[in-house]
Amino acid sequence: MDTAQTYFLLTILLPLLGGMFTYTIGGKKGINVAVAAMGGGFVMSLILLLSVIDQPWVIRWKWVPGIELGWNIDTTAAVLMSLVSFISLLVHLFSKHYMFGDKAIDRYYGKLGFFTFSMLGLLASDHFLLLFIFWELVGFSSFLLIGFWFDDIQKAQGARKAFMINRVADAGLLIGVILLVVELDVNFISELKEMPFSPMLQLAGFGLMIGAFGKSAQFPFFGWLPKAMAGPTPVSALIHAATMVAAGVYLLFRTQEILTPDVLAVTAFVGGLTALMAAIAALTQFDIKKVLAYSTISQLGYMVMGVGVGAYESSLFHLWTHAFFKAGLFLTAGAVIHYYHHAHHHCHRFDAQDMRNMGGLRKILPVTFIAFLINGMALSGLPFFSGFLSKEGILSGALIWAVGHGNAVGYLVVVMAFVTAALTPFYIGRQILLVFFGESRTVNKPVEGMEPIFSVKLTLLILAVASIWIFSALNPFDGHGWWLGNLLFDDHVMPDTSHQFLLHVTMALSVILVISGLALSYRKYKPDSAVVLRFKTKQRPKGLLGKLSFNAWYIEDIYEKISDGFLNISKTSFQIDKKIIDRSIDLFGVSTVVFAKAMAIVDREIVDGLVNFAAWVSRTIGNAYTKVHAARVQNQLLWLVLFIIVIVLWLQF
Amino acid sequence: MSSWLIIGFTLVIVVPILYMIFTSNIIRAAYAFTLSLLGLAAIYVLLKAELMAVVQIMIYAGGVVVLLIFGIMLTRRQKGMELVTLHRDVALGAGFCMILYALFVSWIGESGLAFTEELVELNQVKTIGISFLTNHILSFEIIAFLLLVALVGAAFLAKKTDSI
Amino acid sequence: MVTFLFFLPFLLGFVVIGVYAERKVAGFIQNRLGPMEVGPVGLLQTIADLLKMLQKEDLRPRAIDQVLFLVAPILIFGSIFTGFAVIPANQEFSGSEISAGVFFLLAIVSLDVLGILMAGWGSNNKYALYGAMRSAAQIVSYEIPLGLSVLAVVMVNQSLDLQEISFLQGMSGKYSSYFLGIPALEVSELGGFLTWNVFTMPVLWIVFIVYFVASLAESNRTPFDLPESESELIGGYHTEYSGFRWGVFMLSEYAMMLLTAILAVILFFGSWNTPFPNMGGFLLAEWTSGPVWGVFWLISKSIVLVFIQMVIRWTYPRLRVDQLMSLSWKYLTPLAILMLFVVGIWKLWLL
Amino acid sequence: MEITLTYYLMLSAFLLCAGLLIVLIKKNAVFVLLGIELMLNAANLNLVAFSKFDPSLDGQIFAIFSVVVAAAEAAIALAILLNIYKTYKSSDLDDLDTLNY
Repeated sequence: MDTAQTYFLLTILLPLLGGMFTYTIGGKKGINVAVAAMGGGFVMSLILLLSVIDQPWVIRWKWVPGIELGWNIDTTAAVLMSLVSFISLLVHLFSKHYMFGDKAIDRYYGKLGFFTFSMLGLLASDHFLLLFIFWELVGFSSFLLIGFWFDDIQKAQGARKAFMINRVADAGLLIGVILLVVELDVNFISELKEMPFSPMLQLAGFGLMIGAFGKSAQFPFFGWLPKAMAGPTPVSALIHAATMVAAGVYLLFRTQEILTPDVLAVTAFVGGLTALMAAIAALTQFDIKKVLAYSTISQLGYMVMGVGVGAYESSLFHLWTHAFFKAGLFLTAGAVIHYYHHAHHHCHRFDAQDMRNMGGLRKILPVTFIAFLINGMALSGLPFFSGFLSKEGILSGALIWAVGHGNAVGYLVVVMAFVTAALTPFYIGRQILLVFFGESRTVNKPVEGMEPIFSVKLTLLILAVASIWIFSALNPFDGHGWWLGNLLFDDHVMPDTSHQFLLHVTMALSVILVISGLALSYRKYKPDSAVVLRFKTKQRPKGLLGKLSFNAWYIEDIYEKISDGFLNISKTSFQIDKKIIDRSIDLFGVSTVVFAKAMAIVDREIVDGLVNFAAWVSRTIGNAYTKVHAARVQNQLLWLVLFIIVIVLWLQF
Repeated sequence: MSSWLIIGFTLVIVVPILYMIFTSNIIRAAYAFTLSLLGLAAIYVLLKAELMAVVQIMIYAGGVVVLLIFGIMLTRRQKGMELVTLHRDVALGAGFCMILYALFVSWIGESGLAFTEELVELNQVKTIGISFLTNHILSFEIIAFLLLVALVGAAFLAKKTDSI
Repeated sequence: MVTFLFFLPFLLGFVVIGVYAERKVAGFIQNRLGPMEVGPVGLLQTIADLLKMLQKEDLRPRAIDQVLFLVAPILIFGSIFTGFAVIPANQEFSGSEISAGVFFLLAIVSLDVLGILMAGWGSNNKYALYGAMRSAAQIVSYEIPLGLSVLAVVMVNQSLDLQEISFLQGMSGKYSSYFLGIPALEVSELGGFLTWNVFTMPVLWIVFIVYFVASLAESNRTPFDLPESESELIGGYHTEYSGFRWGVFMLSEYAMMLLTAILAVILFFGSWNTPFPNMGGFLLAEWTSGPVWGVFWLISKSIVLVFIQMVIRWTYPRLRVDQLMSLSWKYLTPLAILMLFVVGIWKLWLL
Repeated sequence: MEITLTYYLMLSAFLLCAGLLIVLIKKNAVFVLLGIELMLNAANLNLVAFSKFDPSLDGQIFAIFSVVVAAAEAAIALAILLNIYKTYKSSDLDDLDTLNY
């Protein structure tokens, strides 16, 4: 085993082993083991990153005769692996506080380790089959995590739904993988190259796209992500921020060389559409985590769109920045929820995630507030924050793409992207205002000293600081200035200078949109405004658009209808089967039996009769003959003696 | 003296056999058979075949007849019914056997096998024992094996289960 | 004829004394006195019982098979008594001179099975038949270890003639005898107990135990008396007999005891030879040998064995039928075969 | 009266014929077995009688063998008989006619 394999195995196995150890041993010490192992895994991933900068590592091994599987760790994979390890480490740390006192905390850490292992394996796998295996492992371990509180039946059902929707999309991935491996003989991701167009390739591309959509919660499949909020909040941070949902984007990014233009176009369009729809849905949510969930979907839409329009390096950049600020947002939301849980621990029916109950947390949780604010600004795309940089790249890429193609769909995508860019600051501003400003709408006497302990604060602050522009690029206005970009994408990062004008237009437009969005949200949701006051009565949004947004375009109801439809179809076909097909078969059977009865009579009376007659004849003859040589031993002996005498006499005389 | 003894023991043989032929009581027939066997043993003694006589008593009278009586008792023990057997084809059988006996007698008369000289005394047990283990060792072993196989087979056949 | 004249009266006397002795032994073992009323210390008790028995009515149930019923006791006693014909009483008188003597004895004694079956069948009584069947099965089974153990002795002495076996255990044998089978310890001149079979061939002690157990079973004594177990079969094959005929059965039982004891003495304990060896100037062996001494030694040694039989009868409980059969077939027979083998090897290689 | 070999041969022939007669005319299987034993004894008598005039005593040896075989035969025959009795509830040879039909 050479160094590469050792580093790699340590990186992916340490989290798993730590988690398993915790699960086996249990107790507080075990948790420390899991966290320590995760830390070790993170360090190992950094070492791995440093060692693959010059030369990617490709590890192949024979699986069954004729099939080779393999790992491929290039800089992209290594960067993302260290990102995942980092976020996971932070989540481990945060959970120590957040999950404190849960009776199944050892199981929680076991699942966390398992999930981290699956995700790292997914990032590192080179062969499509291996990728699929880890893809499924990720889905399964996320199911375990989401359904962590499985004794609450609602949460268990949420986990099941999330898992099932994933499975539906995974069918697309499976089709794509099988087509690639079997029909096109494309086995290894690291060996992908441009291929001539063929219908099979197109089909495979669509398959991969559907799989990616499922994992990244794109348009038809995005219903599962809000459902996944049933899990513990740190899990939401882990799943939504950096890891599982990024898998789809990562897949598209990796396979974009073989994706056909049609697939890319559909990808771009669906990405834009998802971004817009999810942003609209996020506008009216009251659940603090649901807002973030829809925002995640919206941001993922951006990334998918970025891949679709060819700005994949910006997509990856956005994936990177989004990982930090979204994880930060979720963890701060977790801190808020934690606070409300403890403030209202005497009241069981209280919904600790409902923003209508919140307000005024700015003074009670100052650190949390600052972290949330910075991360929120990054999300909304304000300059000097990381989000601005990466989103800038995607928007400009979309504009360049639309201009380059010049068709209506392209411009539609651009419009959707920009509208989303305006909606994002609106809903995040609304959230900040509702949660942190004004006065508390339920708790009259603020509970002091609820600021989280140091390790949690550290976690939040690390994530917040990482969202400042300086940690992503030196120039706060250069969307392509990611200092990891040169490392990852060689030199073709800079777009053509001919599009310099478009870049400036994009930048100006987005800054205007962001600021106006923020202003609008302040105007509408500023403390003591009419809308905010109405929340005390817990109203729901009215009007068509409001309902559409609050129910997330009724996408889940559509799922329900579809499944009901399938049920009805199957019931109907069951009835048809039973009433018509079975009847006719029964009829055929009965007629056969009747015919057979008739034949039996013929057989018995005529055919058997002949045989019986023959038997009777021979028996009669036999009976007659039996009298002669009766079957009695002594009679036969008598005959024997007689013949002995006769023979003796004959010899004698 | 010796001749009269022989004739006396001949009667001990013949009379029970005649009784066996005419009786229908199996148990009594078996005991009559035993008596004739003892008579035969006596004849053997008079023929200077002491070992043969003892073997006759030991195996026939002590073994085979006990087995036969056991067989009779086992087959008829349930009911208190009379232990009788019927005769069949008496005339035919008797006729044939008489003819056969007549033929035998006529042959024996014709054959002239009438040795009278007698051998010197010798230790019969020793002679026979040495013969068993020298000239007739193969037959001896085979007969021993046959006996073993027959007894095992008989035990297997007669055991209670019906799985034959 | 001499057998008839000597053993028949002796046997009758022995039975009278034996029954009395048995009662006294039972009393001794059960810590009581036994018969005390008739005569001094109850010496005449058996005589009185005998007189009573002889006066009894000769009962014959109607449903019996007359011939078999009447012949059975005679056959039993006859066969056992015939066994005495080959017993040598002393140096002078060697019984019937049959070269296959011990073999003949075993053969003729095995005929009493027929008598027992006859009695059981002839009585036409369920219990009698069960007793007879059990007894026959038992006797036939135990004949095998008995015969094998006798065969071991026959191998040691290389003769079937009881008189020759007797001579070989004294000072006047054909061959030299060695104490414990070791050639260095020649004791042919010393005589006495040193030349007995059990001492010249110590393995025969085990053979003797096999023989003794089998002989107990042969004579239907406790602990092998289940053919006539009173509590289960109300007397077994002699249920229907009474009076003198019953007395004959009793006589046969005691005769069988005595016969097996005498045979044991002849085969293992030096027959009519004296137990005292010549010791230097004290020629004890020669002083205590002679025709009269021979009869005395034979009878006295036999009576010691009979006494042991009685003690065993009053000490051990009765065996079950399956235990009885498994004792014979699973333990005694294999042990006897093994001993036969050991004795053969000893005889071939050591002597 | 001189007893010669002829006498024994006649006796033996009688035994044989008597055994044959019993085999032929008795219905009970045990009886038939008795008859067979009788016939075997006839043969033994012949052998022993002849061996009286033979120093090697082979006749006696053969007779002993035949006695042993007779014992084995009786054991087997009785076992078969018991089985037949168990199956047919009869030891009458004429009842054993299953193969007749």
